Amino acid sequence: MMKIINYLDHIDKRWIYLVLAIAVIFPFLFPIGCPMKITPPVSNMYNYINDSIPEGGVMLVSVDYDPSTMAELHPMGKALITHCFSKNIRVFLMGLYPPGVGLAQDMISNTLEEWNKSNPDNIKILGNDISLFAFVPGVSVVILKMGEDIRGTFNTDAYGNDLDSLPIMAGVNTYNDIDYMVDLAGSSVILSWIIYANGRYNQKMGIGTTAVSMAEYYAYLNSGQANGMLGGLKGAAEYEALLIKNNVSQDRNQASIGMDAQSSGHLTYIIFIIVGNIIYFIKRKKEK
Amino acid sequence: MFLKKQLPLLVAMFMGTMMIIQFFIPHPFSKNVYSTILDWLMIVTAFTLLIAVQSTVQMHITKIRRKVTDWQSSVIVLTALGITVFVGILGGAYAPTNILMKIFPNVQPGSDTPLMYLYIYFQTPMQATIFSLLAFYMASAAFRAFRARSFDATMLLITASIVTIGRVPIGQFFYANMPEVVEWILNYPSMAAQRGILIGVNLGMIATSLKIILGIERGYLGGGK
Amino acid sequence: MKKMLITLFLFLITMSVVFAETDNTLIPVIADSSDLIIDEFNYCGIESIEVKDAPNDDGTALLIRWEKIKDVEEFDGTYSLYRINVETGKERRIKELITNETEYTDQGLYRNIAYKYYIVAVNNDFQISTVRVYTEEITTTPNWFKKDKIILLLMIIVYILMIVLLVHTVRKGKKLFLRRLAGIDALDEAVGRATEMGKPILYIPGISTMSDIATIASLNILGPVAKKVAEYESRIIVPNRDPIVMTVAKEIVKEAFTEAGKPDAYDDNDVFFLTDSQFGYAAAVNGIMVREKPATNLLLGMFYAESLLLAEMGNTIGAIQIAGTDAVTQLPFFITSCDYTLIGEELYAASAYLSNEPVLMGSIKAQDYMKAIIICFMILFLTVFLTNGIINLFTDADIGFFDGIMNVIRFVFNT
Amino acid sequence: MAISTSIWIWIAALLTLSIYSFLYKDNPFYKFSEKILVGISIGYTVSIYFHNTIIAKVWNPLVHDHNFLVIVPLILGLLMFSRLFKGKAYLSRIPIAFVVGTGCGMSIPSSFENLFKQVQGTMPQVFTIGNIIILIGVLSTLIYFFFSVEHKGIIGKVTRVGITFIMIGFGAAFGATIMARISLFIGRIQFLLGDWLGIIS
Repeated sequence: MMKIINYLDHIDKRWIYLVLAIAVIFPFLFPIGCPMKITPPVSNMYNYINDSIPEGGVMLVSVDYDPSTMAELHPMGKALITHCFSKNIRVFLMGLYPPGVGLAQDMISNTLEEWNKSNPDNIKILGNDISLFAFVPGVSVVILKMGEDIRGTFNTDAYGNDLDSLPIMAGVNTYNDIDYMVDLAGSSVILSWIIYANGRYNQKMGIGTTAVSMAEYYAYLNSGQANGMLGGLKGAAEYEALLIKNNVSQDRNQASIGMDAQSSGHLTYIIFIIVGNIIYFIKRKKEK
Repeated sequence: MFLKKQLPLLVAMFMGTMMIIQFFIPHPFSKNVYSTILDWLMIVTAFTLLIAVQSTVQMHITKIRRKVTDWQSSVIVLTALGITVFVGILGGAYAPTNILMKIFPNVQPGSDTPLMYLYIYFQTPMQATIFSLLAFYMASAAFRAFRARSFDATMLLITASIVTIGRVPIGQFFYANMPEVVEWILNYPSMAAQRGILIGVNLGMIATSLKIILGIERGYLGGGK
Repeated sequence: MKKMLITLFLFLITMSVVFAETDNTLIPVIADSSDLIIDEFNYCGIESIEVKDAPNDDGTALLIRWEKIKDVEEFDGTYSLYRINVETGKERRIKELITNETEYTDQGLYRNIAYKYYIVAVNNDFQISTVRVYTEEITTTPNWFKKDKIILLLMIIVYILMIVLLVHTVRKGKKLFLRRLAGIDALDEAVGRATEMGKPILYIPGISTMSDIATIASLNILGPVAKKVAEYESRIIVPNRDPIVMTVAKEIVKEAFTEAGKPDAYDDNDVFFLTDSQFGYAAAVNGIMVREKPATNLLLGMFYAESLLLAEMGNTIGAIQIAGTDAVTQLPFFITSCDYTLIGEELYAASAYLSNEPVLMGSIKAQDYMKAIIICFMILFLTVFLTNGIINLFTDADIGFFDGIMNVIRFVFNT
Repeated sequence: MAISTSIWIWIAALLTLSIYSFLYKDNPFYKFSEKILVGISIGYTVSIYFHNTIIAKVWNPLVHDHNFLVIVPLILGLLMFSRLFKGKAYLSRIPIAFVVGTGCGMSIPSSFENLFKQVQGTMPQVFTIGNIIILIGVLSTLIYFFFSVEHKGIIGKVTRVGITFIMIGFGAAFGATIMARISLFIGRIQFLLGDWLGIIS
């Protein structure tokens, strides 16, 4: 008995790595398809976009993450855009940091291609239904400036076209003309959006964040400064599930597919913690 | 001496006070001032960021010059940097530049720039992978370091286990209402603690900002005290 | 000092109560009563409509209010609100499907242009009544002060005064009370144990730069720790990720050894620069831990994702670990893998306690007083809330007095 | 789906694998890719700033629109480069003071507003168990971080409650972090098995 415990206590890290890798890869090859409950922060955001933004309304998505957290946040952006396309809501994307703008561009080309392939009767065009603002440095300064004058902040879209020449810009000048905004980020930049866009300009907003920061932002949901939140890959998966349930998209998407692997990964972690603690307590008892 | 010490402090004090006062004046005059300042800030910020790059480059050049251990890796950094900047400035950021379209006639105004290829196929996968290493590090820490060594740590680990299991679909196999339990924890006790911490952090942030405007806090100017 | 704060506090409450009743300078326009024809299609259920300048804005908004006639048979249609630009004569519907609302703020208007509004009934077949109820002409006025933000301004002034006064007090040499944190005792004990065992102490000042308050706080703690180490003639190892932090750390440790009267015991090679790569740094520090087998690890400062790598290795080699950071996301890892953790602001407090640095001390105390104000209001609210709630549970009595108190407290924090 | 034929996907996949090789042990492949990453990410930022700020915000307004007000921030910005000259480096403090001072001034009222909203959000309208828990939790957490009294007697008891709330809060954050880390790994697996090898769809 003590031998096993000693062995486990000094086990090479790489065996632990291997166990985790197998636990996460396995469900991809043999999917289980766990059922999923939708949590209120996600359904609140879905319902708001679904019911409270009129047709032809305007939604702003700020892509403020970099590749390191893209696994969690990219699927959210795609789900949100698909939802807006189906409701004929105009979508603006932007990024407060250079990496975000690059990822937003990737997101646009992906969603446009997918949407136009599966909905040939409702073709979406860059510049008419979706657009990406040019990158402007300044972070909170940009957020504040948009409350005064969106055209003057960006001048052009990311592709170099004058904003005034784009059909999608019709009637869009300040936050007053934007029905809803969602910030996708894994950093405290969400706070800047809440403090400046919501606080100073009363912009109605939602949060899409990594699971790490999720617990922190419940305080803002409770105080009403944001009305919905997608937390981590699970949040994205729930949003995708809502889209499928309401026939907006047909097949399971990126985030939903990952949920089985997520489940088995979590289980592995819990087992590690429990076994680790058992070893710790047995050893401590022995020492006494 | 004035240029070195007083002037920067005066600039910070003047601008800071002005922006606070501006907040309370809704008049169009104050809005115009505000708008202009925001424009200026965007430009100055860009320069401050460029200078941050300069210090990194400087560091690598020094390393190569002094031939310190591992100086070869600095050569790799600078080469990669040089190629990216060359491609980026000539080829355009998000839309291809005219020069690029002249050299390669098949590049259309809407096509992706070479910089974007570097970004999507080099930087993105590597950065994403480096951070995914954390999944492994944390697994080994879970096995070897996260211990219920005190009452506090035990509370922490129990809550963590409930949230970990309850946030994924598998939690419902253990207990059907698991997602609701997790949602309750996040909405009430956890939220309360987060808010308490947040109020403290916010007070600290405001205090720091005020100290900078008052000229008491000078660390940001560099060079320590 | 205390008196002054109390006076300020009372002033604040008085001001908030005074401003609780905002003034209403209205331009009332009551519809001509002869307009109120009520029949099937020409319905008008509006008693009066008035327009006034929206308060606290830059002069681009107007506030329109209307009142319905009471005691009139239910009208099941809706109302529409129109705006007339008096100069061009152009009309525009700005709000439709009005049922129960009684006011609307019309935003995005031009200054120096006169506007006029009317409201009209629309029945369920979308037929518009012929009876319109007009307001007078009005132009917008920009305001010079946001009256609704007065409490905010007062709070900022109070906070500024607190910081200035407290920093000044400490500078004059007065000692302010700060409770001795359990973490400081733990720190003493850990340093003592390492010397007993004759093993070195590993001090990691975080991986951030000097612009982080956590780094500065950590360096403030490094001084006293290094002094204690010098007194016991023990060894302290400080690996760095930032070259500037390293320079400062060298200075501090050297000075501490001199102060302790052991300048010769100081080894310049023990405070050094490792690498600027995040995980590279973690790997290198882990290497040091394996080689040097320190008895005590002090991880104080700003940490990111590498925190768990460091704490895990420290655990494996069986060192006593004391951590402290204000990075909320890293705190859980430290709490479960270290023997003692300074949580968030505790790090600053410990640093102020040990160094008695005026700026740090003054600001901690100012934050404490501000917190005290919030805590007082919250305790008051909680008491009233509980009393009111319990009374309501057992009786039907509706006590307006309690509601009043709660509303005043809420109003103080209104924005 | 079959194995990818795009050279770009292959590059991305090989770089991914070379970084994972670090898990086995530190090796030249990992070091090489890490350094390339540093170089490219700085280069990317520089290029974007060049096109979107220097050209779009300074060059174009000055040369095409003749907006000479831009000169003020331009001079301030150029002062940053005084750092390259040893004796004049202090000049760069002026633009820094400008940026930091203005930023602080803008953030103070807004941060206070945010603070007030959080405090007000803690003062509920409805009498429910959840709302009481929130009130007590926030209050006891705040008292825990109050340093001007000793944690003795009643205050000591309240801070015990406070630290328990804090531990629950951290526990939740801890659980959420586990979730995030796994998600990042899943993202890479989806890329390797899906986009590259084509084993999963």
